[in-house]
Amino acid sequence: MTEEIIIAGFGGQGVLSMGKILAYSGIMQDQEVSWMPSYGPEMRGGTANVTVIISDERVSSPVLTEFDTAVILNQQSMDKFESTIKPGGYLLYDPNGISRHPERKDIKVFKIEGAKIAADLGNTKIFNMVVLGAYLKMRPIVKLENVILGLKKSLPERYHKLIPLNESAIKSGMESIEEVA
Amino acid sequence: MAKIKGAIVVDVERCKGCEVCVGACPTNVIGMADNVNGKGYHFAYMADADACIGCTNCAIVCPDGVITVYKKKMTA
Amino acid sequence: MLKEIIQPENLAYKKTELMTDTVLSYCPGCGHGTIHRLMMDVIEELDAWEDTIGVAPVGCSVLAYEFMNVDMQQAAHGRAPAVATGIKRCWPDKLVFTYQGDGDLAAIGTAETIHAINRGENIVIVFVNNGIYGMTGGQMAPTTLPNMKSSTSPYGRDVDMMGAPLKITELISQLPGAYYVTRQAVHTPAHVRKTKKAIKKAFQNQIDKKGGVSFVEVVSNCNSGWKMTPVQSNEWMVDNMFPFYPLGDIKVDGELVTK
Amino acid sequence: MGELKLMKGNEAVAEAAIRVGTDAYFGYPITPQSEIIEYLMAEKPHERTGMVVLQAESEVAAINMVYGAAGAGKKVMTSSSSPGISLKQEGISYMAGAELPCVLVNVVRGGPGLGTIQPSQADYFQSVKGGGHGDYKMIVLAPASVQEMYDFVETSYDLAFQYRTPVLILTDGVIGQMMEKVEVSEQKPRWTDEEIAKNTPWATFGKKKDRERNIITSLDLDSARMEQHNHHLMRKYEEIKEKEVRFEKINCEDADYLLVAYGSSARISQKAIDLCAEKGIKVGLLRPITLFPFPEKEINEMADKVKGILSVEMNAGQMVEDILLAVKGKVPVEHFGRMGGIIHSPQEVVEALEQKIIGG
Repeated sequence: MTEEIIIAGFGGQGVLSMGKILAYSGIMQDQEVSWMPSYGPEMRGGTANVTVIISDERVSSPVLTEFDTAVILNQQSMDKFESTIKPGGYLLYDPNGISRHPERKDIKVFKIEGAKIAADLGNTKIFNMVVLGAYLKMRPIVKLENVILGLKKSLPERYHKLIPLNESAIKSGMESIEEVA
Repeated sequence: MAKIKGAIVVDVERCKGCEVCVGACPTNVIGMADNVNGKGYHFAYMADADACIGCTNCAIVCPDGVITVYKKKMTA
Repeated sequence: MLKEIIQPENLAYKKTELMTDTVLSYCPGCGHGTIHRLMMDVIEELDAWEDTIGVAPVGCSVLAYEFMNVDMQQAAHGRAPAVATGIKRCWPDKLVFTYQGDGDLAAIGTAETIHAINRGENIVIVFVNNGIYGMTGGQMAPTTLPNMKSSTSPYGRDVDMMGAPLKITELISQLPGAYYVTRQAVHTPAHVRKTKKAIKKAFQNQIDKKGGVSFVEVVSNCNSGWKMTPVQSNEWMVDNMFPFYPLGDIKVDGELVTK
Repeated sequence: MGELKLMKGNEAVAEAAIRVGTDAYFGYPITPQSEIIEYLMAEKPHERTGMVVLQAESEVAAINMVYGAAGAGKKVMTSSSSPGISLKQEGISYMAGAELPCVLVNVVRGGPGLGTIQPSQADYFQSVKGGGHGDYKMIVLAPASVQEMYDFVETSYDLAFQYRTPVLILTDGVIGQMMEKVEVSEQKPRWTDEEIAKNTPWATFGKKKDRERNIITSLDLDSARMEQHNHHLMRKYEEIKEKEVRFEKINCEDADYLLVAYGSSARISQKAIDLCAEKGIKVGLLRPITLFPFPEKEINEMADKVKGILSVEMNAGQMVEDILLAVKGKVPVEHFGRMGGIIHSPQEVVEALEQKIIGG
């Protein structure tokens, strides 16, 4: 099994940390992983994206131009990455702020009202965990228990008290994902 | 009465003849030789040996450290 | 009679064994040799022979390691304070000194000088200021006096065009990391004795971990570069250099000296 | 098995530095490698092992601090990215001349000049052909994974002290910024004063009564002695070429074509050979791990077995010159690479192979 994922959105949406937690979850179930951000000036205020690869085998190129799955969280990223999904692949997006919805017919498209759910839960910072939950429902490549272990590894000790909150956000995401096409 | 008498030994071959020691000597002991050493320098020597009081002034201003100073209390 | 005086028991002065027997590469009458010897005298008196590491610069004293009989490292032009920082940070209980000229310390190495002092590295910097680049043949240095001739200011240093001489010692004395800053000379026996005291104080500060750089400037001649005899050059130094670079303590025990 | 962590390449270098017992790190921030000094500062290595970490006023000062500490017998390292490494070249040349061990890391970015902060492999020439002034080389290791970023720190120290030479870890923003699984080793103690005296009897840590003073210098005004010193250095580099070549071969046994690539380019090329296999084209990958010494013998041998060789580098064609020297005209050799911070995709590598070698 190899899953090549692009996660793309605005800086500040927690794109990079969502990718990191996913990668750590892969390590927790003894898989090979890579996490490759786009870096530089575009990280500040503009778009942020990260390529995460989880595989049973040694990961070759950490840099990819086509993906099994895209998680898209703003319009610029939709424009940039919709076309990079392999036929038969998956697209998950948050419709909040999206003016042009996905048009591809050869992929499976899901949506998650991540921003809205996070706001309803009273904490916009857990937006990315809601999206992660939706992703895990759509692509159950890592087990929830390993995601929680991954969270523990990637969060500094002083934030461990927030793990239950993150876990409930992930579960909300899992419950709220909708298949579009 | 006891009198301090001094003497200097110049490492002739290492002396560069800069003459800084000449002016540093309070009793005008030092002169520059008419001869030259192996490097072609007119080296310093005790022109007036009797006058030396062993004060070490010449040695401490010598940039090349070529002067060794001795001093003895003489009982005349 | 001389034979009677010249006996080992009557020895009054002999150069320290911490100076090697290698013939100094400096011009006749150059102050470098005297300053080298004073530093080695001090290290001997402090019984610090086994714990001292020196850093030699680029310039006339590039070969200082041939003459000073202690462990020594040669540094790239201007970088001695950085090299000394590397050594001292790794060996905080050893004595580390740099020996630098004005071209090295006050031109190409200004940044390293200022930042090592600003960090308060616990090292000794001995700075020999003769107002000229000696080794490369008498070019203008940052410390060259106004109207002073050099091979690159053949009509005299034009301050409007070439800038004023840099009083780096006064400048660095303003930094909190400078613990002891003094300016001395070695052209007369009395000045040699004072300079030795200053160098000894500088090393003692380092031994006592006073927390800061001890910086000893020695205004010296460059008779070849100035195109004078050694004796004339010392007189010229007194008449011309000292008015611009006055001798004396500038900062003692971390406090600026008020005159 | 050691503890598993998810780390960036830059963080792995820094953690490895602490764990292998580095005495001092001197650096100056520059993208894309500032995480190295940031990580070190955050980890308080002076509390963990007594390691010194100091942010210098410039790259020039940093490399000279390294020079000082290395001359004094300590395990010391620095890191930078391309423009900063250019500034450090004078100091590196001094260290090669004075035969001092140290570990350098260059997380390469695109140039020339200020260039870009995006990844590149355009510092190959600077790394393997000397870099600074004078006749010298340094050992160059090119990690292709975060694990190798970690492991090569210790390897570099071993080589640096064995041969008394600077060793460079040559990497780029892809490996520096990406996160992968890393197995970290147990903490090793720093050398004691006695071990330093034993391991580096040439170093300046204070002249003992029973030995001559130690002098660290690259200067010798006597040309005959200086030539002897150059001969001595050349013999050392010959020994390194004989004994220290490292490389990895992937799918080379029955390959018709060969890709040669190092570091991040090798990772991308590995994907490219998989894509070729799907198309029925048999392509192998030879990944030099040491760039100096270069695996010329192995590449020459591969040239007897394949129909053509493509050098894949993120530059205008630098390593390809060493491949051409190694192949000695036996088979066609071409270069493919993107520049200016653009990372080539596996698909582009496949297309280049088809156009320049297979169809060429």
